[in-house]
Amino acid sequence: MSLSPGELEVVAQSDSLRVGGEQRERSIVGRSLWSIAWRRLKKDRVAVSAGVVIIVLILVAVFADALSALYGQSYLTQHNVGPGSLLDPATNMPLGVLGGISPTHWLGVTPVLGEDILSLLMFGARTSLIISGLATLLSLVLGVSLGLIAGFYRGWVDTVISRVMDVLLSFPTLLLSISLITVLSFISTAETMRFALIIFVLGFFGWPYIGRIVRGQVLSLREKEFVDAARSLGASNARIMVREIIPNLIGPILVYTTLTIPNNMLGEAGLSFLGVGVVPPTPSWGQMLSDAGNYLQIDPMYLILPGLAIFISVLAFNLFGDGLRDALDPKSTR
Amino acid sequence: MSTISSSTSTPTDSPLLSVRDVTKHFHGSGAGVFGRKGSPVKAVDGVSFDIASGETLGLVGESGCGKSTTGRVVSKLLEPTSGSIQFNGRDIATLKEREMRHYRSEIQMIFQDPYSSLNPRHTIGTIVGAPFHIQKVKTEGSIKSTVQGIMERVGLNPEHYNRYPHEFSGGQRQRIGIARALALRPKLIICDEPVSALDVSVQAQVVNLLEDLQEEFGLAYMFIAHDLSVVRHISDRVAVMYLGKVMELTDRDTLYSEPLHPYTHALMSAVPIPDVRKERERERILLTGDLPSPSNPPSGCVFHTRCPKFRMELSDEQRARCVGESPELADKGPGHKVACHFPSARPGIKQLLGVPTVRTTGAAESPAA
Amino acid sequence: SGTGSTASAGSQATFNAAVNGVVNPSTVQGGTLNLISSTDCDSWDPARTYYGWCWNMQRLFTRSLVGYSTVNGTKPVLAPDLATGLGTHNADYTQWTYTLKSGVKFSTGQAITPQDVKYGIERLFATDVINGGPSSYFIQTIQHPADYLGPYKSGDLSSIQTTSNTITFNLSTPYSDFNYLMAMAAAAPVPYKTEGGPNYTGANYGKMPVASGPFVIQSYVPNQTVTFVRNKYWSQSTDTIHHPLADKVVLSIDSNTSDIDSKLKAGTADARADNSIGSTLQAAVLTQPSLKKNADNPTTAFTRYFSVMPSVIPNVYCRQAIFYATNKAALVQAFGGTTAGTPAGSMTPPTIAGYSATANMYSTGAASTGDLTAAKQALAKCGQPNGFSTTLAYSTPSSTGPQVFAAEQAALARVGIKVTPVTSATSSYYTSFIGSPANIANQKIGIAIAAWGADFPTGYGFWNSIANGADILPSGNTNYPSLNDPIVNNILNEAPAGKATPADFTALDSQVMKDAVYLPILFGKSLYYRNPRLTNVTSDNALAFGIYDFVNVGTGGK
Amino acid sequence: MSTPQTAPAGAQAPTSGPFLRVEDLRVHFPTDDGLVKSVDGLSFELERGEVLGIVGESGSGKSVTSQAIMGLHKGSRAKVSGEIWLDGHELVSASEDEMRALRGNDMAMIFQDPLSSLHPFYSVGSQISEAYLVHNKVTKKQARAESIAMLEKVGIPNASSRYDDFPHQFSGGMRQRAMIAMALICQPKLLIADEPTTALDVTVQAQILELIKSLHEELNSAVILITHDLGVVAETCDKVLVMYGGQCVEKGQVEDLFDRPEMPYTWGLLGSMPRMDRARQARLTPIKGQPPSLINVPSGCVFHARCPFVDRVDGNRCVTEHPALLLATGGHEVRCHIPSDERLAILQDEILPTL
Amino acid sequence: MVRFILVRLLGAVVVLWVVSVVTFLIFQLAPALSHTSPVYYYIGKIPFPQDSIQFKALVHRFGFDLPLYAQYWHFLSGILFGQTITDGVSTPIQCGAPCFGYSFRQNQLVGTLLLQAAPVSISLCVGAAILWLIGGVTVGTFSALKPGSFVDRVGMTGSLAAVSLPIFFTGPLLLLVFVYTLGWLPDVSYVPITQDPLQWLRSMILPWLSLAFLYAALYARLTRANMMETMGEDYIRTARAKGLPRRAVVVRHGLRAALTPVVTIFGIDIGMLIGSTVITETVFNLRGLGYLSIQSIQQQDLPVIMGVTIVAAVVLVLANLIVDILYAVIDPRVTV
Ligand SMILES: Nc1ncnc2c1ncn2[C@@H]1O[C@H](COP(=O)(O)OP(=O)(O)OP(=O)(O)O)[C@@H](O)[C@H]1O
Ligand SMILES: Nc1ncnc2c1ncn2[C@@H]1O[C@H](COP(=O)(O)OP(=O)(O)OP(=O)(O)O)[C@@H](O)[C@H]1O
Ligand SMILES: [Mg+2]
Ligand SMILES: [Mg+2]
Repeated sequence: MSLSPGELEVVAQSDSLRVGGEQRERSIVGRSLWSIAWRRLKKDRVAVSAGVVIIVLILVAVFADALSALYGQSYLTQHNVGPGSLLDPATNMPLGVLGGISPTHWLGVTPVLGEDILSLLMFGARTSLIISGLATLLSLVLGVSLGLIAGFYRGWVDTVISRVMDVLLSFPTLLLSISLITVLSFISTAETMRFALIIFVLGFFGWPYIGRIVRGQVLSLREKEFVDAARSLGASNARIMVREIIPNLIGPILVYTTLTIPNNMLGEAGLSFLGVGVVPPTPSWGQMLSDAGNYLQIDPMYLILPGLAIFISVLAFNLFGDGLRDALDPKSTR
Repeated sequence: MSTISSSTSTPTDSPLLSVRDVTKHFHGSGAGVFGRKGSPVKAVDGVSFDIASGETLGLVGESGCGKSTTGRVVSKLLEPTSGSIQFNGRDIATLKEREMRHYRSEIQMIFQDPYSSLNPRHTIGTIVGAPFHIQKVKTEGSIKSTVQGIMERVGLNPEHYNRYPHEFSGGQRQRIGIARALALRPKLIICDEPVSALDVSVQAQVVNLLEDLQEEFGLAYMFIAHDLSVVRHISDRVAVMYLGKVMELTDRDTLYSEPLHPYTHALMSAVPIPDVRKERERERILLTGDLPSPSNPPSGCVFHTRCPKFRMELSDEQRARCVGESPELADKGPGHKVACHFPSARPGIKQLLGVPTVRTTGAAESPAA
Repeated sequence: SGTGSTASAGSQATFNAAVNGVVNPSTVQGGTLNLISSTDCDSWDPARTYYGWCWNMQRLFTRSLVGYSTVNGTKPVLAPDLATGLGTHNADYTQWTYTLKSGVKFSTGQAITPQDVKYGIERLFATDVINGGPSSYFIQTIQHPADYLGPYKSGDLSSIQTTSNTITFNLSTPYSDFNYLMAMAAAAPVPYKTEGGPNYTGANYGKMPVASGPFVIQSYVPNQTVTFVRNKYWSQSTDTIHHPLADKVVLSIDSNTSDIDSKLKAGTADARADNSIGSTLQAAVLTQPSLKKNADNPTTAFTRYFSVMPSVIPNVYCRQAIFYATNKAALVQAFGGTTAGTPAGSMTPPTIAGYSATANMYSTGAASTGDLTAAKQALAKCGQPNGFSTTLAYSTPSSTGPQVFAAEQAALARVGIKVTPVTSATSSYYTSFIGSPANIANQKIGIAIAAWGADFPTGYGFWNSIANGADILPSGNTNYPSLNDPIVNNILNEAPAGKATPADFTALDSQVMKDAVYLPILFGKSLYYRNPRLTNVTSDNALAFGIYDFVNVGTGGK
Repeated sequence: MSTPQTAPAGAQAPTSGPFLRVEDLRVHFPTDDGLVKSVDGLSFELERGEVLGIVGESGSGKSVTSQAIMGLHKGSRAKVSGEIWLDGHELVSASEDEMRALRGNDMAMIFQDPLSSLHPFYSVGSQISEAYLVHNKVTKKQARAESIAMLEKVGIPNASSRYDDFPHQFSGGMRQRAMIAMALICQPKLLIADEPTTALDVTVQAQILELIKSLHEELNSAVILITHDLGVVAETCDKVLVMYGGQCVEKGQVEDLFDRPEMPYTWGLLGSMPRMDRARQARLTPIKGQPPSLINVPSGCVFHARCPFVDRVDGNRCVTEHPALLLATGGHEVRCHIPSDERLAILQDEILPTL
Repeated sequence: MVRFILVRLLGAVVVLWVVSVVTFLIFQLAPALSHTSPVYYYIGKIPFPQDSIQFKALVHRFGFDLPLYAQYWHFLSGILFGQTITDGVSTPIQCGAPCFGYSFRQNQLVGTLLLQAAPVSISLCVGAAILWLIGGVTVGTFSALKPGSFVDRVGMTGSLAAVSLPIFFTGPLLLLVFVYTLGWLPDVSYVPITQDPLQWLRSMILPWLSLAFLYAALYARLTRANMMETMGEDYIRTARAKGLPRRAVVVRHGLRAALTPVVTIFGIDIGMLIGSTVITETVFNLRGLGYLSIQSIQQQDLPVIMGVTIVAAVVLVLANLIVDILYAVIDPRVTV
C-alpha cells in the first residue's frame, strides 16, 4: 500500500517547462508556479471538495470535545444498564433500527456498552489524524534529511544511506511493527507511549520511501546548473542544500505528504484492528472495526460507520493529493 | 543610470589567467564494494592557455571534448587532477580561504541552459542578489537597488525584480544569468555555451550584450561554444579542442584565415553556410567514424583515427609517427600553436573563409567561387 | 451396567435443561459426535493439559484413580474410577492409599498397573520436559527429594509405593483434598517407561497419548482435527463414571467464531467444545425460542474480579472506594450481558464451600450499579475526597477487556477516580504482567482484570492459589494483589490437614473481602448450544464451566 | 495503394496536380489558456525529387506542420483543417487506418532526437525490420536481410553484427543513421526530416546531411527538411519556406530567396547570424522583441511588433490588416505590406551591406 | 551477470542476517523489559519460583543459561546446518537445515507450522495477484488510452476509492453480503486445493477479491501513469510514423515499456505480501503465514515469530533479487 516512487516522479519535472512549451507559458505572465498550481487546484472540483472534507475532518479532530459537548453525548458515557439503557438486555445489542439511531444518538450506539458512535467517530478522527500526521512528519524529517544528504554528497555517504534504505525496504515491516509494539509496550503502556510507539513504527518504516524519492530528486537537482552557479559564487554546501535544493523539493514533498497521511491512517487503523494499535478508552476507527467484527451479522451499522469514516477521510486525502499532483505537474492536461 | 562604476582592473604584464598543463580525470562511480575501477575518463588532458585582461578566448570543439570541464576547472567547480592555474599571477591552489572567496568573486560563470541555470523557486531579485549574500559584499545603497541597476544594465525591466524565471523567455533568462555573473564585477567570466540553446535572433541579442559589457567593464571572457561562427564573431583568440586536448590555439583572424590543423579544417568545412552558391561548390571534408571514448583515447595523436590527412595523404612512416608520438602544442607560426606533426594550410578552407566580404546582391554579380 | 445415566431426571429440551438435568436421556449407541472449538488444546498429554474444556475432553480418553460421577449442578460428586474406592488416608492426611480395579486396560491392550499410575505422577516432576498442567499441586504435596526431576532424570520416586494392586502416596504435607488431585487428568496412568512408543514419549506424548478411557485418539492433526474412536480395550464393566454412546467423536478446530456459530446453527457441528457460542448465534438464541430451547446458560464456578493492588493503592479506604463505586451491572453488560454472569457480592462462587448468596460487604445498590455515597465516604477516609488516578490492566487482543475497562472507567469517574489503561499481550498478561509483583509496582498497575476458577471444587482448591501469602511468586504468580493476611494464611494452612470447616471458608471469604484486594464482579455464566439431535446431554460443572459432558453424549445412533 | 515508381527525377507526377499539396492548413490546440493556433493557413506544394526546407524560430509551427502531414495529430485534441493532398490522397480527412497504410510506406519521418525516438527495449535492427514488415509481405528473415542492407547503405559499419545492438549502444550519429534507415526502408515517396541534425555536432551533421541528400536522389523522393539553420537550408534544399508565428511569411526557390530575401523577418534572421564566410561584422543585428503569442495572434502582420519597417507602410496597415502571401520578384512569395520595389530598395541599401 | 547475482546474493544474505539479529534482539527485549526469564516466552505460565530446581531445569533445557551470542548462534546454526530437537527423553527430532527450531507452545517444529501455513498464503497471494494484475493493467491501459474519457474517469475514481478502502472494512462487508446475507458462498474456511479444488476456489474467492480489489486499484493507477507517460514518448510517435497498427503501437511499443516498472513492482509486492497478509488472513480466518505470525506474536512464541519473520524476509529479498535480474533482462539499457 505504499506509494510507489513512480507516482511522484511526475512532480519532479514540474520545473522543466520545455523550450517549446515556454512560448505558450509566456503569455501568462505574472504567476508563480505556486499560483498556477493553486489556480489549477481551485478549478479541480474534486480536489476542492476533498480539501473541504479534510478541513472538516481536521476541525472535527481539533474541536472534538467542544463538538461532542455541543451534541450532548460523550463516548465515555455508556447506556447499557438501568432504565436509560439503549441495549436489548438479553443480547446486549442496540435497540431500535440501524444500530440504535435516534434523535439523541444520530449514528446509534455501540453494542455491549451503548456508547455514542458519532462521538466515538469524532474522537477517532483525532486519533487518526494525530498519529498519521506525526508519523508522516517523522518519515518526512528522516526521509528528506537523509535523502538530501545521500543525494547531495553521494559517495560513501550515499552508499551507506541507500543500503540502509534497501535493508529497511526489505524488512517484513508489518511483522516487525507488530512485534515491536507488542514488545515495547513493556516499557510503559501509557497512552502517550502507545501513540509514540505507533507513530515511531509507522514513521520509521516509512521514511525510506520518501528518502528514495528525495535522493533521486536531489541527484538530478544537484546536476542542475543553478547549483553550479551557486557553487561558483562560493556558496557553502549547507546553503546550497537549504536555499537551492530544498525549495525545489517542496512539490514532491507536499504531494508525498498528502498521499502518505492516508496511508498512515490506514496503518494506524490496521494496527488497531489487529489489537496492537491504540487501546481504549482512546477511540480509534480501526479498533471499532475490529470490535464490530464480533457483531457483524447482528449490528452491521457498527461496522459500516467507522468503515465509512476511514473510507471518506482516506479518500479525501488521496483525492486531494492526486489533485495536488496534477496541479503541480505542468504536463498534466485538464 | 547604471550604478556600476567601470572596472578597476589593473593591466599587468602577466596574463589574467594562466592555465598550465591542466588535466581532469573522472573516475567512474564504480559499482560499490566490488566495482571494477574502469579506466578514468580523461575529460581534460594537458591543456594550457592564457587569457589576458579584457580578452576573449574562444573554446570550440565537438561535444564531449572537454570544453565545459575546462571551464569548470578554471572556475573552481572542479578540482584539476593535475596542472596549475594562475590568476593574476597567483597559483589558485595556494589561496587561503579568504583569498579563495575573493577569487570566486573575480571569476564568474554563465551557463548554457537558461532553464536549469536559474532556480525556478527563486525570484529574479533573489537570483541576481545571491552573489552579494553569498560573498557578503556590501553594496552602496540597498542590495535591491544595486540588483535593479544590474538588471537594467543587461536589458531587463527592473520592475521584474520579484518575478520568477519561468515568466521569462530564454533570451531574458540568459540575461538574468549574465546579470548574476556581473553582480560582483568579476574580471573573468566563463561562458559555457551561453547562446547555444537560443534561437538565432535572440542569440544575436545576447552576443551583443556580452560584447557591450566587455567593453564597459573590461571583462575577459572564456567563451565556450561549438558554433564556429559565433566563436569567430566574439573571440580574440580561439582554442580548438579535441578529446581533452587543445589542437590549435591562435588569434581569431589567423585561425579563420589559415587554420593548420586537419581537425580544424574538418570542423570548418562542416559548418553549413547560408549562401547557396558557396555551399554547393565548397569542398567538404567529412570525418569518418565516431569520437573515440575519452576513457580510452587513441595512442599518439588522438585525432589520427579520424584524420583525413592521416588516411589519405601521409606516408606509412609519417603515420607511424602519428600513432606513436603525441604531438606537442607548439608554435607553428607567430602566436599560432598547433598540436600536429604535419600541419598545413588547406586551400579550400582558406578560400572559403577569411576572404573579404562577398556581396551576394545578385546571382550575376557573385564572383565565381 | 451399561444403562442409566447418573442424572436425576431426564427432561425434554428446554432452556437450561442440561444445567441440572439430562436432556434427551437415551441409551442408543453409535453415531458420530461432531464437536467444534476455536482453538486446539494446550496439550493432549493429560499431564500437561490445563484448559478447563480440555479436562472435559480428557474425560473421553483418560481415567484416573478417582473421577466425578456427577458433574452437573453445583455439587459435583467424586467417585472412584480406576480405584475400587476413594483413597484411604492416615489421620493427618499425609498418606493416601488406593486399590486398583482389576481388568482395566490401556488402549494398547496392556493392563493398567499401579506402576503406570505412579509413573504418570512421576512424570509431573519432570517439569523441564512435561511443562504446563497442574503439576505444582503434586510437587508441593507429594514427598520427594529436593532435586527430584521426574523419572527421566531422577528415576524412581520412593515416596510412592506400589504393590500389584495398590498404590500409596506419602505426602510432605497434610492434604485432605488429595482425592481431588487424583481426579485430575494429570493423575492418569501412563504406560510405565514405554509411554506411547518411542516417538511419543516425554514432551511428545501429547501427540498420541495412550488411552485408558472409553475413547482413544485415532488421529490428531494439530490445530485442525482430533478424531476419537472407541477404545476396544475399555469395558463398561470396570467403569461407573463414563457411559459412552457415540462410536466416534470428531473435534474440528475452526478459529472463526462466526463460522462456528453458523455450523452450530446449521447442525453440521453438534456442540461447541471450548467456549460460549459467539455473539451472532447468541443473539439469535436469545431472541428465538426455537433456538433457545436448545441452549444452556450454566454458572461456571468462575469468578471474574478486579485485583486491586495494595502495592499501588496502599490505603484500604481508597481501595474500598473503588469497591463501592464499581458498577457491577454495567460490568456484567460489558462481559456480555446477563448470560455472561450474575453480579457477585463476594469471591466464593456457588459451587465452593463458603459461598453465600447474600454476602456483599460493599453495598452496590439494589441494581448493582454502585454506592456512590459510600464510595465518597471511603474516599474521604482515604484522604482523597476528590478521587485519585490509577491504572487498570487488561490483556489484548480481547473483545471484553476494552469494554470492561470502559465500563469501570465510567463508573469510577462518578466519584472522581480517574483510570487509564495499561495493556499487555494475552500470553504474558498472567505470567509476567500482573503475574509479576515487580511489574505491578513498576507499571503502577492499580487494578487488573482477572478471573479465577478452582482447579477442584473445594474451598482450599479455590483459595489457596490466590490468597495464600506463602505462595507469592516473582513471576507466574496467581495471587496478583500479593495478599498476605495472617488470618487468611492461617485458615489455608490448616485446611489441608482437614481442619477447616465450611464456616472457616466463610470467614476466609469475609476476611479477604475486608482486605479489599479482590473485587468480585460476577460469577461467570456461559451460553452453550446443543444440537437437538444430541441425547444424554448434561453440563460438566466439575471440570469445565458447564460445557457438555461429551463422553456421555449420544447422537441417537447417527 | 502506392503508385509504381516510374517518374524520372524532377518530372511532374503523372496525376494532375503536384505530388504534395498543402492547402490552407490549420492546426489549433485547445488549451487552458485558450486556442493555440500553432499553424494557421499554411499552403505549399512539393514535387518528387525536390527538397523543401522549412525554417523559422522555435515555436513557429514547423514540427506541428510535419506531424499534420503524417496525420499524427489524429486521435489527439488538435483541430486540423485545410487540405493535404499526397499523390492524389487527401490526408486531413483520411481515417487513421488510411493514414497508417501511407505512413512508413508512402511517407516517412525522421525526428530530432534519435535516442528518444528509438524504442529502448528493441534492437535497432528489429525496429527497422518492423517498419518493413508492416508494409511488405515478407518473412522475418527477408526483412532482416533488407534491414541490414539498408543499415549498410546509411553507412553503419558491420551492419549485420550491429543489427542486434540496442539504441543506447549506438553513438548519436549512428542512431540518426538508423532512424534514416528506418524511414527509408520502404522507399517512401515523401520524407520529412524534423531537425535531423540539431542534436548533432557539425561534423556529424555534415555526414548526415550528405547521407540524406544522396539517398533522396537515389529514391527520387520528395523531402521536407525542417531546420532553424539557414546554412543547412542553403546547403541542402531546393525550396524554402520561412515560418513565423504559425504562418508562412516567405517561400520560394532557395537561390531566389537567399539572393533576394524580401520579408523583414527573413532579413532579421540573416542579419542576426554571425557568418563565417564573410568579414566579421562589428555587431550583429538582432531582431528586437519576442516571438508572438500563438493564442493572441497579433492583428495584422504577425511580425509587426518586431518589424523595424512598419513605418514604411501607410496607415498602420501592418497592425490592422493581415497581409496576403503575394508573388514577389524572382517568383517567390512574400507576406508583407511594403510594396515590392520598396522592399528591394531596402534590401539593397540597408540590409545587404550589414550582412 | 553472474557477478551481479553473486553480489546481490551476498547483499541478500546481509539483509537476512540483519533481520534475524533485529528479530532476535526484539524478543530479547521483551523478557528484559518485563524483568522475566525468556523461558516464559517459550512455554507460558510456570508455577515455580525462579530459584527452584524445576525452573532452573527449564532454563537449562532451552539454553537460556547460555550467553546471548551463544543463544543466537544456536538459532543461526539451526538455520544454516539444522539441529536436533530433543527433550532428552523421546526420540530426538532431526530438523534439517533450514531449521527454525521448535515451537514449545504448539508442540511442533516451526518448519512444519510454516509449511502448513505457506500454501494458504501462497494461494491467497498468487490468486489475488493474478486477479489484480489482469484487472489493474487492463483498467489502467484503457484509462491511459483515452484520458479524460468516461472509462478513465470511472476507472480512476473507482481505483482511488478502492485504495481508500481497507481490507478490514471490505472483507467483513463482503462476508456480510455474500456469505451471511445472500448465502452464495460458504463461510470461509480454507480447503487445500489438493483436497477439493472447487471448495478451495469457493473459500478463496472473497479473500482474493478483497485483496485484488485494493491492489488492482494501485496497479490501475500505476499502469495508467506509466502508460500515459510512455504514450507521450518520442518512440511511440516513431512507431506510429512507421505505420504500425494501433494495437501494435499500444501493445508492443507502449505496454512493453510501460509495464516494465509495473512488473518489477509486482514482484516486490508479491514478495512483500506473502509475509504480510496478516489482516486479510485475520479477516477471512485463513491460517496462513500472516495468521501464524500475529498468533505467534500474541503468544510471544519466539521461535515461530523468528521463523515467520525470516521466511517473510527471504521471500522479499528473493523477490527483490528476481526483480532486479528481470529488470536487466527486460531493459537492455540496464547492464549488470
Ligand atoms: N562528472 C563527470 N563524471 C564523469 N565523466 C564526466 C563528468 N563530466 C564530464 N565527463 C566526461 O568528460 C568528457 C568531457 O565532458 P565536457 O562536459 O567537458 O564536454 P564538452 O566539451 O563540454 O561537451 P558538450 O559540448 O557536450 O557540452 C565527456 O566524455 C564527459 O562524458
Ligand atoms: N499538443 C500541443 N498542445 C498545445 N500546444 C502545442 C502542442 N504542440 C505544439 N504546440 C504549440 O504549437 C507551437 C508550434 O510548435 P512546434 O513544435 O511546431 O514548433 P517548432 O517550430 O517545431 O519549434 P522548435 O524549433 O522548437 O522545434 C508551439 O507554440 C507549441 O507550444
Ligand atoms: Mg559542455
Ligand atoms: Mg520542432
